[in-house]
Amino acid sequence: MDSFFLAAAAIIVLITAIGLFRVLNGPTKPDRLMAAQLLGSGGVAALLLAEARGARGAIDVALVLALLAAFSGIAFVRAAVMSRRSGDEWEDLGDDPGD
Amino acid sequence: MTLAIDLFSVLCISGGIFFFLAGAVALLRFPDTLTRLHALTKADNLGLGLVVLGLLPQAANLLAALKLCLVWVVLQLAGTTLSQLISRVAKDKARQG
Amino acid sequence: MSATFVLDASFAALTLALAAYTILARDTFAAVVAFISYGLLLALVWVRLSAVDVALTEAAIGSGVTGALLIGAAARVGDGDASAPPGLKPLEKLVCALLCAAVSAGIAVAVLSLPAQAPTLAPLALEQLPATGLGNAVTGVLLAYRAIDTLLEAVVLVLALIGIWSFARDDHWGGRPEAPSMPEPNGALILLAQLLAPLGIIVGAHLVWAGATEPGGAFQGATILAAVWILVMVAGMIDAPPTGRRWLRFALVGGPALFLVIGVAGFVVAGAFLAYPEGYAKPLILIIEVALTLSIAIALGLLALGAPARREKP
Amino acid sequence: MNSVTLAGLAGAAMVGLGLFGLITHPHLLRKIVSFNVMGGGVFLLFGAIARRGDAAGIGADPVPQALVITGIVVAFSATALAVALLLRLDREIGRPFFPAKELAGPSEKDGAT
Repeated sequence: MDSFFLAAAAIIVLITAIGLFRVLNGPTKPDRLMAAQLLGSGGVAALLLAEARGARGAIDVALVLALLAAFSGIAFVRAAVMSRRSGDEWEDLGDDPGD
Repeated sequence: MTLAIDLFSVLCISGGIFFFLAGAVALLRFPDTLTRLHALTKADNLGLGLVVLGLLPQAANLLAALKLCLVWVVLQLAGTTLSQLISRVAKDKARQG
Repeated sequence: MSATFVLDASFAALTLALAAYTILARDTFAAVVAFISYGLLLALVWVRLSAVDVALTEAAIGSGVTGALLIGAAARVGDGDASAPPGLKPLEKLVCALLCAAVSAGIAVAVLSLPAQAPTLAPLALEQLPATGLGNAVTGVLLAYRAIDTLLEAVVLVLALIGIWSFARDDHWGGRPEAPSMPEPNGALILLAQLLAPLGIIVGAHLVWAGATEPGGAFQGATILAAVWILVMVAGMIDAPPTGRRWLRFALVGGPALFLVIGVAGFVVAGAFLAYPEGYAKPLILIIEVALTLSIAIALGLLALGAPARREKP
Repeated sequence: MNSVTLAGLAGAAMVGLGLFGLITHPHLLRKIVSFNVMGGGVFLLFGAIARRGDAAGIGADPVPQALVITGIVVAFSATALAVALLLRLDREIGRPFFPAKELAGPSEKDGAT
């Protein structure tokens, strides 16, 4: 049973790797944004399987990874949205003319 | 009894691997961003869901089982929101040309 | 070749491939996304190395918050293709590559020739652990044996923050950092923030509390709290705080200050700096951890927000 | 060859990769990212050494683990400071590269805004 878990984890790592490099190569930013989501679920699944009988606290790491994958994903999206309009409004952010 | 539980785990996890594989194939084959996003979210949530389901009977105690479910819920929530946000970015991008 | 080795080898290979992608990618945005993925995978490698505490820190700080910081900067500065200075010639690049490969090879030789009988401080760390009342040896090292390192580490965060603030324009000093929210509010994102915020607070508190006996601790818990704070700001539910507020500055230095006070009190009651009186080690460590967690969470959040960029409204 | 040696070797390769990126990329953000990759490699070397020092029932020597945790936090502080410097430089000279002569006098960008 243990080696089944380990083998399943290795297979998921490889599948995730294939998807990850596809996503990283773009061509558009939204494609690249999917990386966080893909690796969030694939990496967490691999971790849970690899440590099904292993280190205590591994589930905590999975939980932190899940939370932070959500956080990074949103940071990606915000960065993608902001970069379209980059170039303007850096110097004068928030300087109301009425001041 | 243990055999039945192990069999359940093996079946669920194999199913999970199948959905991860389907998601990866879709990422490689589908023509545009929105269809790829669609495939990714479906495959990932089902894949991770089945893996978690398969691991539940193997959990050491109730707290560990709860945390396993929580991991899935967090990723499910995040995945839903993120795909919505990403598709909006993709749509805006397409509109701008 | 066991299943374990195959798994570890595939983790290591993928991590290395992502590191290479990070360095070699043409697009800056893609490089930063690859770096964050690299950090996530590195956390998995740490779990495989039985260092769960480090895995938590890497997942939370090394990948999560660092990633958010870098991707924000990547969006701001862009590729800068048009203005790029002339790069290195291919021959110069080759020489660099060879020299770097030599550095790697040298370290690899050192790794391969490590003594068969590895030196370890683990028995020593465990021997005194019952006296501290802790069950996690890493927390023991961080907050009992080498507490001064941890104190200075908390101070480094505050110093870095002062450094960042000092890059602000004079009239922005004490004002709010640039707005961290999305350009337009989004219902789904607000819902996500509303659901994840309480959950994140519970997980963060759990990590701090569990850190005494299980993997976890103040820095990991604080990072989750900081991430939740930033998420709520990105959703547009609250604005970045004005950096001149007195409560903010007290909260920032409160944790390290309490740590220092307890450390100095150690001279009086236990005869040495940062010595805990017998029987009180665990409660004192927990008090320090809780105070540190709040200060670190605020410091990490403000570090990610950057220098003040808006004038404080009266 | 076992898993621990493999992690050490991967760490060694990451140090080289990061160093290469640090030297060859003119883009300053890429330099910061490369430096972090290099740091990850150094931490991984520590991890391999900690894992070798497993004893008395714990999987890895706690002292290098604590060092790495401290290291990750300090690396984040340094990265945040470097990014703030980069953003300020970008605002001054309008591009994310080392300035050649621009800082000698007021830049064109400042005059424009």
